[in-house]
Amino acid sequence: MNLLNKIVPPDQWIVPVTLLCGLMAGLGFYVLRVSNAVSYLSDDPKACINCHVMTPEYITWDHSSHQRVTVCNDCHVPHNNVVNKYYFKAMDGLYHASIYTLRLEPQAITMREPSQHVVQNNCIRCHIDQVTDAKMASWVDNHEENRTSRACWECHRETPHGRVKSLAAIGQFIEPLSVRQQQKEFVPDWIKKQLKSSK
Amino acid sequence: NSIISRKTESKFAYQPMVEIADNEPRNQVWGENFPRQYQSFLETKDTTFQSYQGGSKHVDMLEKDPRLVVLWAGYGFSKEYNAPKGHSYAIDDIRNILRTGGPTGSGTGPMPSTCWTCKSPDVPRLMNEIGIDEFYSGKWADKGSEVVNAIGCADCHNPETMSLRITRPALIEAFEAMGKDINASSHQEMRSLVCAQCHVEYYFNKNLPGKEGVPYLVFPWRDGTSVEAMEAYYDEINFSDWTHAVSKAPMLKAQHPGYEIYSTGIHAKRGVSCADCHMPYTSEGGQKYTDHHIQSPLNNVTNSCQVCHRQDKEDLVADVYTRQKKVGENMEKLEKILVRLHLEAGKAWELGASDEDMESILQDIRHAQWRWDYSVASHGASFHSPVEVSRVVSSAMDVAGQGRIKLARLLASLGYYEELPYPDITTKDKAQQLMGIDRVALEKEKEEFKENIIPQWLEEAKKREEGMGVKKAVSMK
Amino acid sequence: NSIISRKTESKFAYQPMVEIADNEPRNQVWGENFPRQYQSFLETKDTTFQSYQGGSKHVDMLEKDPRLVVLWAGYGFSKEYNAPKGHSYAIDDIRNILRTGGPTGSGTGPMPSTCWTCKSPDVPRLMNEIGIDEFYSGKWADKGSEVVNAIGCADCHNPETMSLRITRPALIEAFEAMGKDINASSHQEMRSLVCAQCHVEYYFNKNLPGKEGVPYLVFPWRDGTSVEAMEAYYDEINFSDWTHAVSKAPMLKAQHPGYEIYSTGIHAKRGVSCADCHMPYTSEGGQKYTDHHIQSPLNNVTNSCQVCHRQDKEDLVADVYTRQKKVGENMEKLEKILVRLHLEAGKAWELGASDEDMESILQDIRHAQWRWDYSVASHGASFHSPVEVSRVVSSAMDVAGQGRIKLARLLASLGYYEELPYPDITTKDKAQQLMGIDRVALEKEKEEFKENIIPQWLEEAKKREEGMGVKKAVSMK
Ligand code: HEC
Ligand code: HEC
Ligand code: HEC
Ligand code: HEC
Ligand code: HEC
Ligand code: HEC
Ligand code: HEC
Ligand code: HEC
Ligand code: HEC
Ligand code: HEC
Ligand code: HEC
Ligand code: HEC
Ligand code: HEC
Ligand code: HEC
Ligand SMILES: [Ca+2]
Ligand SMILES: [Ca+2]
Repeated sequence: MNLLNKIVPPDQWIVPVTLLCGLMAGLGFYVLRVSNAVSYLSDDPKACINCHVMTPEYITWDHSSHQRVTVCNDCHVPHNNVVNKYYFKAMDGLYHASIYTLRLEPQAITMREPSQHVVQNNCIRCHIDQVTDAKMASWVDNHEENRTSRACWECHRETPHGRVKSLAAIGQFIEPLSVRQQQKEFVPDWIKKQLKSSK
Repeated sequence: NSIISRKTESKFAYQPMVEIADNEPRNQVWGENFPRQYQSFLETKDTTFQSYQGGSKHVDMLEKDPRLVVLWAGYGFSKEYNAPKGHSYAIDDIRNILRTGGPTGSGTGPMPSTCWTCKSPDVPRLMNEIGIDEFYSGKWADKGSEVVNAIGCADCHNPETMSLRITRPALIEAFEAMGKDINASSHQEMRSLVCAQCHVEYYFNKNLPGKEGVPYLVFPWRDGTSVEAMEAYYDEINFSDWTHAVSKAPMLKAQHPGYEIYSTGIHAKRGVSCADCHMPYTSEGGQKYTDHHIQSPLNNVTNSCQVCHRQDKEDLVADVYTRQKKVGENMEKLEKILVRLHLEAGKAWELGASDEDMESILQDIRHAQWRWDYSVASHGASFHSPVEVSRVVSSAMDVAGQGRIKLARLLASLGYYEELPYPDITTKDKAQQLMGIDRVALEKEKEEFKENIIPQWLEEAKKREEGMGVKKAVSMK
Repeated sequence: NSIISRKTESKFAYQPMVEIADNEPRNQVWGENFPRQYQSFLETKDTTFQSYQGGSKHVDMLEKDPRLVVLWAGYGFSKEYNAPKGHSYAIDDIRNILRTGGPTGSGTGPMPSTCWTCKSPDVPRLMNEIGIDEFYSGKWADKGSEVVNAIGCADCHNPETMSLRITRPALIEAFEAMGKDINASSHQEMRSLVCAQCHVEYYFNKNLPGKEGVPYLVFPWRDGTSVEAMEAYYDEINFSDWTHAVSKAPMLKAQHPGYEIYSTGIHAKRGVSCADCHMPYTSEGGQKYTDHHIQSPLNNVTNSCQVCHRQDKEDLVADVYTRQKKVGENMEKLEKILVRLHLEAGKAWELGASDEDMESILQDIRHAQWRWDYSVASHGASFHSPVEVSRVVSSAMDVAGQGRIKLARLLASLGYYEELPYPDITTKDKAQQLMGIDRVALEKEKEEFKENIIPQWLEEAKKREEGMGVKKAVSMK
């Protein structure tokens, strides 16, 4: 009882504390809302393009044959068990968010090694029957290892993101100049006139 | 919250500060509207980066490779020749180089006005004002006060729309000569063609019908841009840049056929443009923009190569160096053969060879050295298209070899059976002395020019530009 | 038996049809267990595909390029040399080629037993049975009844585990000589190393300590696999394959340094293996297996190139052809120079040149031709590593040029000032006549051999193989 009394705040705190909590919760929700943080927990690929730096990957995936059958998370988070999935997502999300806010993202983003393992395992998860032959596995030493230890995208270089993967790969987010449109004519009139007249 | 601010940044709208006139030569005026591009453009002043074969440092090529002095004996390049630096240096460098001599006023000096063509956005301005033919006429010194801004925005951009454009008539004419229309180019092609205004082989044609005597700038592409096509073109019109001081061969100088060689490489074939590697996109504050710090991509592997290649930076740099070394190794051998060719030809003249004896030998020298020069002059070639460059180097070796055998026979028939000793040209000084180049005199002349003429030019230019003013843009809000 | 025990571990109770013994040479026996791989392996019998420079058709190289007859004068290759066909032809071709002559029984014929080494899975079997030194000893004809199965499964696979393995001592010894352990290779490297058992430069060393007189198969890689490293190695041990019939130069023959040159190319550097292009995965019934129809990838661009490159088939084929043409162009020039070199050296001997006069010239001929041969002999090189091959060709031109100039001076000093006329070698017949090769006699000899000896070999082999039997796998049900 004594202990409990000590923890329960004095009555006069009730109003300010409630207000403060409300404020904090509100602020929290606001931050979650503008950053669409809740969506990170979902599997919706749109969640990833909350950060425009993910757009090239989104667009390339969207145009790939995998678009019909996968979302980002099918490849980019572990699917061996649920705990692992959310743990990896959280770590990854935290990492990406901090890099993004600190503006440390490189022009050409590449997967880190842990991500590579995750993706490789996911390719294998879906395609194991196509890349390995169960019959071979029984006779050929290391058949499974031989068939699955090399990064799939060493050969399938375009799957699913294509090869040119940078912020520059797509025509978005270049400085939004109102004047920025490529013309059909590349030769200024004054040159055209002069060249014509000198002929 | 910076996630919020980064989102709003992305939505930022363009607000012009000033109105940019057509052919505005002053880069800082454009910079008012496009600060990011301008800031990165200013970085071309940086001369710290150096790679195995390239970079922005000042490198005295004649010192690095004194054989060049012999190969170019009798021609301006044997006086001074340096590795290219950033675009910001275009004006300083053409003023300082011994090749342009020490003009003492209008109408003096060794070089024609045409030399300015690829150095400044004042060029389209002037061509527009005085006419193209008039621009190409007269001496280099005549336009010293008119051409003062280093290569910049107006060379590549239409100020109204900022789209890329071609401001040099020579490129437009070269396309016409090939039966092509440059206006039919795609946007991606334009990302290389703006460079092809300058990074190309050229010559001065003084015999154009109706323009006789004007050293008109022409790209010799009529029959194609391969080394053989251009060689045949020059042979057909009987053109030579100079007569070699020792061998008396009618020589051709290949100047930086960067675009021509790049076009034969795998990157060009896969649609990769000059700008993809030399002006990669970069981002700042959530804005993506084109990096106008044009330089060796090896100083920026992350943004240039790694966009397409997943290898480590070290691996990619090693790939470039490997190609440069493999090609360079034979380039060096070829240069030694060319040095010998000139000296052996000189010896043959000395021993009384006739013009008839020498004719086909001099053609071999001309062709072999042209092919060598075509392969090296653009600096980036051994990476841009290593297989083509190797092909050209081998073909040059073949021609050079034929010349040397003819010479060996001729010399023997003139009573000379030994091998002519290879000269001591271990330094630029030794080589220049051997070729009779009085650098002290050239340097003195240049100093006087810098002291007396350049300040005049600068003052006149300052007055002229002050008269041009800057017009604030009308607010659109 | 471990196949059976592994089978029980497996989830699926698959039944192997037969038990495959270690070093089982009969491909059809392996085929019982691995029908897909065997069926595709059988397709190497197909000789219909032909590309610009490769393919599986029978191509008489001496007819296609009669210069080769002069370059190899005095050596077996000037009798007959063909483009490679599929692995199925390895045995037929070595029997039919004029180079192996017309043995009339054991101990006869021009070639040593070592020639069999890269032709058959009977080789590891025999080496195991009689010992490696013994295998290499004696004449080629001695083992005609033992070596009868064309290149196949046992050359590359361990029958128990089906994993890749190295069955040729020469490769293991070459790794040792370089201070490397081949067992430390990765699986991915093995996908090229199985090919490196045969597609490599080799020579027969008759002076190995303790094995004097045995033409022991050695890969000259001790000091490296570059053209220069191997050249220096041969010079150091004073080795030559033959003395040239005309020039008397101590020649080297480069045989198919496919692996060596591939290793210098960009594909190798990026981890692409021989099998990736020549044995791409293919699928049947939704399952991938390795295509054992080893051939030109240009006959299967979809599975080989296009998995990695998204360009059209036509574009990719054009890329290959472009490289082959660019390199080939100078190869042809180089061959002409080499032809001249041999003939000019012959002329110098004729005019009374001394050994001393000729010494350094003969070295130049040796080195120049070695470098040329290194560049062409592996057939795929100008695509596998175009920049390296170009480098080697240029360097060969340089050396050849030096030799020719020395010869021009020497000939002049012997009173001969003109250019020796280029011979009429427009056809193989003309070239062989010029080099004194009596093909009619060679063909007659060969016919008799085919009529009398081969049937004996086949019969003996048949009996022997019948004795080997096939063991049905024990059923586990
Ligand atoms: C079918 C599997 C798959 C799907 C679905 C997928 N990815 Fe990827 N992702 C990959 C592979 C494989 C790579 C490595 C590519 C490489 O290195 O060449 C990769 C790489 C990346 C990278 C690193 C940058 C790069 O290009 O190497 C990012 C960022 C990325 N993916 C984001 C996404 C996003 C966002 C989505 C959903 C819109 C997505 N991915 C969907 C397989 C997938
Ligand atoms: C908060 C912004 C943001 C969001 C949302 C985001 N990313 Fe990223 N992501 C980044 C940044 C920034 C990087 C670059 C990190 C680096 O390379 O240093 C990155 C890198 C990556 C990489 C390559 C680096 C690695 O971890 O291997 C992958 C893969 C990736 N993101 C996938 C995804 C997927 C899948 C989603 C959606 C579930 C997603 N990202 C959502 C900002 C974000
Ligand atoms: C969630 C399951 C899933 C994952 C994860 C996955 N795939 Fe697939 N993949 C499929 C399905 C389903 C198809 C068939 C799609 C179709 O036919 O359009 C397919 C098709 C393919 C194809 C043939 C069509 C094409 O686009 O070339 C390749 C190759 C392929 N996948 C490779 C990969 C690789 C490599 C990875 C990992 C980077 C991967 N897949 C990850 C389900 C998956
Ligand atoms: C068609 C365009 C063009 C013309 C005309 C031209 N240049 Fe250049 N110049 C270039 C380019 C491109 C470079 C940098 C390329 C390089 O050297 O790699 C360059 C570099 C230079 C440099 C610096 C490097 C060096 O060579 O030392 C000098 C100085 C120079 N030019 C002087 C001249 C002179 C003098 C003339 C007239 C004879 C001239 N230029 C005509 C395009 C041109
Ligand atoms: C108006 C003529 C002109 C145009 C247009 C031009 N260049 Fe240049 N470029 C030059 C000259 C002149 C130099 C040498 C400057 C010096 O050394 O003084 C040069 C130098 C360079 C260098 C060497 C820089 C260094 O740091 O060493 C590179 C790289 C280069 N240019 C690339 C390009 C590319 C890519 C384009 C097109 C996007 C381009 N240039 C367009 C004339 C031009
Ligand atoms: C040697 C040629 C060259 C010069 C000089 C040059 N630019 Fe550019 N500029 C380019 C190219 C190439 C692009 C890319 C165009 C594209 O792909 O749409 C570009 C793009 C731009 C853009 C469009 C936005 C972006 O970043 O992609 C702006 C704005 C711009 N340049 C401003 C300038 C200014 C300001 C200067 C002078 C300080 C300048 N440029 C000098 C070649 C040049
Ligand atoms: C816009 C894309 C792009 C950029 C940027 C790019 N490359 Fe490439 N690169 C390619 C393509 C496409 C190929 C052709 C082979 C293929 O299809 O993969 C290639 C081929 C190569 C090759 C093999 C060709 C050869 O000569 O052996 C090398 C090496 C190479 N690139 C290095 C580089 C380096 C170094 C850079 C940066 C300076 C770079 N690349 C920039 C797309 C690019
Ligand atoms: C695939 C990438 C790529 C493309 C496309 C490309 N370059 Fe380069 N360029 C390079 C590399 C890498 C070098 C070597 C730089 C070094 O040695 O430091 C180079 C060197 C140069 C140099 C010499 C620079 C120096 O520092 O000496 C010039 C000038 C140049 N390039 C101009 C061009 C022009 C003009 C084009 C188009 C016609 C072009 N490049 C296309 C990658 C590229
Ligand atoms: C180290 C392995 C090796 C040895 C030893 C070897 N070969 Fe070959 N042989 C090959 C390879 C690999 C090819 C196919 C390569 C090619 O010609 O492109 C080949 C091709 C052939 C061919 C068909 C093409 C042609 O050359 O006409 C014949 C016949 C032949 N070899 C005969 C012989 C003879 C005779 C000997 C002994 C002097 C011999 N081989 C020794 C590996 C070897
Ligand atoms: C010249 C070398 C060579 C020869 C001969 C050869 N193989 Fe292979 N084999 C390979 C290579 C390389 C692989 C791919 C191994 C890997 O990556 O795991 C392979 C793979 C296999 C596999 C594994 C399953 C698969 O398809 O990937 C089987 C089974 C096989 N071979 C059977 C045979 C049979 C049966 C023969 C004779 C008819 C044979 N091989 C002849 C080189 C060879
Ligand atoms: C045991 C020796 C040996 C091994 C191992 C070997 N080869 Fe061969 N290869 C030969 C010989 C011999 C020939 C020529 C056969 C003939 O023409 O009679 C040949 C021919 C070829 C050809 C020409 C086929 C055609 O249709 O023109 C190719 C391609 C080839 N090999 C590739 C490979 C590759 C790839 C590997 C490894 C996966 C390999 N070889 C392993 C000896 C070998
Ligand atoms: C050495 C190159 C290579 C590697 C590594 C590789 N693949 Fe493939 N893959 C191929 C080729 C070649 C095909 C085309 C087979 C065909 O179309 O017949 C293919 C086909 C496929 C297909 C389509 C099969 C079908 O039935 O159409 C899938 C799915 C696939 N691969 C997935 C993968 C996965 C997952 C990995 C990694 C575990 C992988 N691949 C690694 C070369 C490779
Ligand atoms: C397993 C993947 C793979 C296969 C299979 C493959 N390539 Fe490549 N290729 C590459 C890589 C990686 C490069 C290096 C450039 C890069 O990084 O993109 C390259 C480079 C090239 C280049 C540029 C190098 C040069 O010499 O200029 C050409 C051309 C090319 N490949 C053609 C082909 C052709 C034709 C085939 C089929 C016979 C083929 N490739 C098979 C992966 C592959
Ligand atoms: C990137 C793909 C690639 C790789 C890796 C590769 N090759 Fe090739 N190879 C080719 C191509 C393409 C040709 C040219 C075929 C033609 O001309 O028809 C060729 C030609 C050949 C030929 C001549 C075939 C003929 O028809 O004349 C042989 C033999 C050969 N390769 C063996 C090898 C060996 C052995 C290796 C590994 C050491 C190897 N190749 C690695 C693509 C490749
Ligand atoms: Ca020129
Ligand atoms: Ca040999």
